[in-house]
Amino acid sequence: MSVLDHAPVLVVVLPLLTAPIIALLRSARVAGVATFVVAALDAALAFVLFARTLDGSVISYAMGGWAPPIGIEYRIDLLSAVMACLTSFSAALVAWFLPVSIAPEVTPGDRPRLFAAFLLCLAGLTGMVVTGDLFNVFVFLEISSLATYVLIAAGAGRDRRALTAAFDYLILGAVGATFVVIGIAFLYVVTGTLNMADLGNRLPLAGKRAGVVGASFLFVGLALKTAMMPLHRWLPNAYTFAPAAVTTFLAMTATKVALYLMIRLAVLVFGTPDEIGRINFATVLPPIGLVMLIAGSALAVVSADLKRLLAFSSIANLGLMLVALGLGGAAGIAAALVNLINHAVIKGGMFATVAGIVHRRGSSRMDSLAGLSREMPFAFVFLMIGGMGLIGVPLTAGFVSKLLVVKTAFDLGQTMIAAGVLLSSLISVVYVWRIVEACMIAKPAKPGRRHDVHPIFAAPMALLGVGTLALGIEGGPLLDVATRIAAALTGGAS
Amino acid sequence: MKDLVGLFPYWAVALLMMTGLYIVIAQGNLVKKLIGLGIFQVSVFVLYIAMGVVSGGTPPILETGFVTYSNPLPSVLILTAIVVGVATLAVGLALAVRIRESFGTVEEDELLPLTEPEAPADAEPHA
Amino acid sequence: MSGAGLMLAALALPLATALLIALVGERRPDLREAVTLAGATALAITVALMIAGFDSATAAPLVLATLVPGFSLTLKAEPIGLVFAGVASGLWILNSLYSIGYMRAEHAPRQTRFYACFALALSAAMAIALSGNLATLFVAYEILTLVTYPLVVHWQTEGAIEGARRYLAYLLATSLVPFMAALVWTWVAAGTLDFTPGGILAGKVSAALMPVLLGLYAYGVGKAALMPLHGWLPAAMVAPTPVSALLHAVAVVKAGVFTLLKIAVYIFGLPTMAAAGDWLVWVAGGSVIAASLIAMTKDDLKARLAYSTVAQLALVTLAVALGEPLAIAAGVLQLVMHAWGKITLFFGAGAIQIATHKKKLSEIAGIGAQMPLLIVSFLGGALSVAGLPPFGGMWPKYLLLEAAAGRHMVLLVVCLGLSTLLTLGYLLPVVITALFRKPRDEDPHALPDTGHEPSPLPLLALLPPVITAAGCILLFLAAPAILAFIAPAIGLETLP
Amino acid sequence: MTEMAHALLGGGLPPGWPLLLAGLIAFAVRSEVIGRLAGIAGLCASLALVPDLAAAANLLPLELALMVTFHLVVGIGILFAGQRPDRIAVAGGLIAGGAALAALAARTLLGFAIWTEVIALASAFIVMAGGTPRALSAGLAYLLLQVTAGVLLLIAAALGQMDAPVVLWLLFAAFCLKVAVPPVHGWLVAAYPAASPTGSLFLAAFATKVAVVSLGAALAGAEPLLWLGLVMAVGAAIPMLFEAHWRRALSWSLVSQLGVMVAGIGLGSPEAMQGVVLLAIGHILYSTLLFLAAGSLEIRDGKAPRGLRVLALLGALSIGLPGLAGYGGKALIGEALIHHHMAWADYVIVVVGALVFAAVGLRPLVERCTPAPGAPWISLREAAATALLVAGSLLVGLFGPLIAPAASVAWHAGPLIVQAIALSLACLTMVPAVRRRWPQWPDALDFLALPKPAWVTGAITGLTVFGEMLSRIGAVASALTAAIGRTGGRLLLATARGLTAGGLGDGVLWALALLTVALIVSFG
Repeated sequence: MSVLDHAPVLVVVLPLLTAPIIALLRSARVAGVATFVVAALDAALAFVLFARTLDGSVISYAMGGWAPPIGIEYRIDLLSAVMACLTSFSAALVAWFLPVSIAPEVTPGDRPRLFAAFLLCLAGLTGMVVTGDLFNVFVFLEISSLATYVLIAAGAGRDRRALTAAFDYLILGAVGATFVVIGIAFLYVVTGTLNMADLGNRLPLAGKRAGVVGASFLFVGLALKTAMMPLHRWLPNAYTFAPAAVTTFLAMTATKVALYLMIRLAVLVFGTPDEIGRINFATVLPPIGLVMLIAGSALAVVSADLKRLLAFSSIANLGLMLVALGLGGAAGIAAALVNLINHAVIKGGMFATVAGIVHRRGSSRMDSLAGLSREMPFAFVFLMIGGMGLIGVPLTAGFVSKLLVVKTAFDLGQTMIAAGVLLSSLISVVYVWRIVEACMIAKPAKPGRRHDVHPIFAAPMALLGVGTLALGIEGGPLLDVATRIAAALTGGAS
Repeated sequence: MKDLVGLFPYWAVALLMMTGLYIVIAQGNLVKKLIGLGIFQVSVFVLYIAMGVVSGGTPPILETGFVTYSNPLPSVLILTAIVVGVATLAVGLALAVRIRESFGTVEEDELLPLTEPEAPADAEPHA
Repeated sequence: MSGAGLMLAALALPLATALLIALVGERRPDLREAVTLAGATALAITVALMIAGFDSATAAPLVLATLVPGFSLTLKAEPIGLVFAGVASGLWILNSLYSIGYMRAEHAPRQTRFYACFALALSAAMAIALSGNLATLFVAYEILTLVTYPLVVHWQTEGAIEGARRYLAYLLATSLVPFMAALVWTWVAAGTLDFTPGGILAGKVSAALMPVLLGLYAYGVGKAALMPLHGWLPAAMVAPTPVSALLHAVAVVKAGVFTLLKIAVYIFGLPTMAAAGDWLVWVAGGSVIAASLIAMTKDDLKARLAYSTVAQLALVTLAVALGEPLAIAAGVLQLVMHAWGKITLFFGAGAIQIATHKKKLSEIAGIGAQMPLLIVSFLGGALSVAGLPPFGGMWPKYLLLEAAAGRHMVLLVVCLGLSTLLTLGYLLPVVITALFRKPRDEDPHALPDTGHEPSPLPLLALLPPVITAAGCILLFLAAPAILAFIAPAIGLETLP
Repeated sequence: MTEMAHALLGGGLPPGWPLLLAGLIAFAVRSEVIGRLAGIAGLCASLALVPDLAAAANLLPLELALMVTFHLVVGIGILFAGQRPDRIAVAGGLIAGGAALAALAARTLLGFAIWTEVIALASAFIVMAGGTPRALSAGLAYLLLQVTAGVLLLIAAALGQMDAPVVLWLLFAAFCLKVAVPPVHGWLVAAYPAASPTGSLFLAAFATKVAVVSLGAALAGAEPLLWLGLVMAVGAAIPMLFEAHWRRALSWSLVSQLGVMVAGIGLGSPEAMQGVVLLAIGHILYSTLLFLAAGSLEIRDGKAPRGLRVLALLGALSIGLPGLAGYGGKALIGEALIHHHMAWADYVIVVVGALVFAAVGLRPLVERCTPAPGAPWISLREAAATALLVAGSLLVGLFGPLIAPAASVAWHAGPLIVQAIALSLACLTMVPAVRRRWPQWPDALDFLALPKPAWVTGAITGLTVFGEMLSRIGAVASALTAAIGRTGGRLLLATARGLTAGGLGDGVLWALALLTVALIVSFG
């Protein structure tokens, strides 16, 4: 029983316990370093989990020795491990430049508490991904949401609208979470168990009506959390007014984990395409996805702030993931997962670059970007790599994800969906080229001399930028992992 | 008729849920929205507890002399849910206070013009 | 140097040149220009070695990377690709020489970015030329669009930004939607994207849907500027002349028609293409005539040349649509001849602009006396593009005539004959106005002389057009050799 | 590629390559002198090549003679150009000469088509070098018509192997254009006088002669050509009579003599064919002489130098006098006509010959060539050129049978007597009484010179109307799509904003809405 055997629970407990300790520290510098160390350790643990589940085995960890279905069981399969890696690696990357990035917004006295909130958010997200118990998912969902509200509110130092953004997100998030709880209640009433795997077996035998009501509530709750249109109104304000570092972390994880839940429950709770009655993804998701792709991109084209533009672009890309999920089957889920990881890397890279730009120039409004290509060439290059990824230019991760969705659609004969995806992805050209023209073509009021990003931002930007290109050039390995996960989910669904 | 009586708790849940949501939707004052949210969450708690009742079962606290107990699991779950509810309320109220300080109001219709998303940032110094 | 080594060098050399140019930067312009020229010559030598050492048996594919299983970046030398690579690398040297003369005469800003993007564009062109499957070609095609954007928007004036925006909108819209749709459809239908002689689509797509797939390709490859999606070519005239030369002659449109040729020969296969291509024959034929007619109305020299390119490219699309080995041979020859002919015209138009600061046909009356050699080479280019002997441009039109005659398409024969006359109709007036018309004082259109006394024509701007005009004549004699080189690849048994 | 390669190289460089090279140099170099020097060098080199060319390409003696005549004309052109600088005309002449040689030696239709195109190009630029707006439109019309003919030839070459009637029709149409057969002869009458005097020398010699000889090779014996030729001979002679401008009259006479040659080709008998080539050579010689006379008159703005009369007289005599260039060929064709029992046609030809002699030879001599007292002598250049031409004329006249075996028939009594009568009658017209009633005015019967250059260039400018229409349609279409795009974009934006705007309450309301929809769908 070496320490690593406890990895499944440690990956959650570590940030959970260190958060209060860091909150009590007086020196902001020490707290910052500690946060990064904890996040890095957490990432290492997650990687251990990933290594262990890579061969397809599933780690089952009974909390406190109580065997499932009574006790809470942490079931970690490859999907959970990959998602845990995503959340913890993102946290580590962001924690690296968090102290420097939020310096202008948060007074040194408050910073330790902010770092604590950051770790709590990490703990909540990782917990949601790792736990096998449905109610436990709700608890971690609430933990991560509450921490996120605090993190967003921290942006008030630069723009007071962060407060209202946080408040809006709180109300909507709470309503969403409560819907999830109601959903869980109905599922529990019908099946008598909260363990997801167990629930998956019992649900088909259970009574139809309650299960259906539960699934509907759960779907709406998760829809709100994944900012599915029309329930997306909290995301643009939250991403825009939160501190840039927080936005980077949210963009890489928040909606992704909610989407993970949808994928996890897609087979267990929500109906398979041929089943009427329960929420049938094949008919519901593609239309909503395409609407998100088009509307999101359209709103991105007209937004005046770069962070707001990228926020709407996230909604658009989320639409693409939902379309992939809607295509259903192993191929659909695999495409959705590849999209999820690729988008996290691309958008993470871009928001990290924006964090660097905001740290240096104080604002991320489009008209303040003039002359960026000359004054901050390093930042401009990585902004471009991200932009090309959003358009889906070959040799970037964006192309691989779009290609997979279109090929899966063609494979399943859904040529209309493929055409819809291709057409609506054209709008992304427009808003990315707005960024290019804002940085490269617009004439700055007074041509400043060359003054690039603060060195601390260099590492995460470079890592994510190179990641965007690497995932674009050698997309094979990621697709292989995703296919294995999808096969496990759909094929071996107990 | 018996069903109607037997289902009384679920009627209560539905009633509470709808009033809570109505307050959140209709009320302009942020604090009142939070109260509405609170009511909405309480309705869920009642739903869980009502689910767990076993007719003739005593509340799930170990006591000598009782044999049948109500299902303890929903009650336990709701304990956590209550904690979560309180935490959300606390954060909500804290935010309401900070909004009051920064914007000088907590009425949503007064706040909307001030928080025009596309307008450039006019951050006030720290409250 | 094995075949694979050469291919890698062909790709890496321009990249390295671009990097070096960026490093040298604005501080030492002469060194930067030297780097460009060195890179260009090295690339030309590499391609020449590849052409010389080419043997279809030993040309093995070289896999660089696999984006997704089944969608790999593979390089493979084959005759048509090498011809395109030869044209692009050969003309790059001349274009670089010309650019140095032009950009310095115009005192252009941001020249480092200009030369670096130029080198990147060539690297993308090489990747297109040496692509082993449709996936690599698509990837390189996209990169070429993006890399040429900074060149088109070079002056960054309001007009340039607007023109570049249209340029990008057309090219990205056509490649991200129809071309990608067609690519994935082929990938799903045929199971592979590799270029295999004889094509991979035979029987894989129903006869009714084949023309639709061909339509997606014909309009997906936006760079072939098939009407009505040709709008980006005139819009790109906002770019400096060396970029127009790159666009029209060296890489961009050539990549477009080259893609159509490869799709016809290696994806559809000629019999399938002949069956599916009927509608495209008429569209391309119509677009040849329409573009020539519009070209006649354009007073601005470069706009006139832009529509001329649309017409000449439609000839290659016509050749592709016919789906005969002879027509494909004509298409490949037209690719080469038009490159050399059109680049001469653009060098000429640019030189006129440097020397006399005049862009309009109505303004250049009587400048021939000042620069006879330039106007003569412009004439050579014009006659080659028109397809008159003794210039190379004649062979593609002659072979197309033979292919059309073989298919008993009388209307097409008339259309081809008419196109030669129309081309003369819009190109000769330029030469005649320059050589013979006296600058009439009371010329209503003549703009008041802008006070620039005509500055002498720098040698660097005069030499390239003369060389390329001479090249047109040499190509007239070399045409049989080129055809012999590509004949086996396109299944051309008896040489015409 | 065998056919292409063969057409291209035909065993080594094409025959006239030194002239082509010289022409290119002359064209590109700004100074006159270097151009002419290059011309002379090219000429000598090309002449040196002629002997081994004869052996290699097994040419007929007649064709060889024609090639030598071409060289002679190039030499005369360069000599005369010294009089008044005309760089483009010299360069064009050299290229046209070289290409003419190559066209004659071409074995395949494709090769011939290629080189006739080059002649057409060079000649068009000679015409345009005239410099006047008339010259420009005539030159452009000339080029467009000749290129059309070239394209028809190319199509014929491309269809070559099918030998359908289509190919014959194509060849017929192409050659009609090239040989200025009515009704498509107007371009010649418009172009040749418009060129500079030196230019006219070259134009008269190369383009049409190569076309006629090749027409002979391609369509010998075609019956319609006979009648077409006769109509052409007579038709063209009429406006010539009334034309005051000497060079324009010469152009009409050129068309008329071409008519005679076409008639000869129509006969098709070997005798007639030799007559055609002999007449071609003879015609080149005497028309060059006459164009020379007209040219020297024009460059002195009508003031005749002393000695011009001798030149004009020699030119006039060599039109029809037996023993000089013009007579041999016409007599042969006449005899061939007689053997074709069309004796009346022979008389027609003789009469036309006489009319040409009178209108283009005698009348200008009498009326315009009398020098004013104290006028300067003609330059040494002109004298040398005349001497060369007369020598050539004598050679062809006297030793005709050497190069054309059948030419001996010209010395039989019949043709001689008829020719003598015709010439003497022609001299009678010079009697002042008759001459006064013989009106002449510039641009006489111009309406006969169809198609007018303005029509041809008009056709092109007419096409620009289509071009305007098309570009307007394009503009409207792109404006329309842009408008649709904008409104679509605005609509899309409005709906997207609708989904996102509104306060907090709307968010929760949407959530409830989605819930109810989900429930309905599940239970539906």
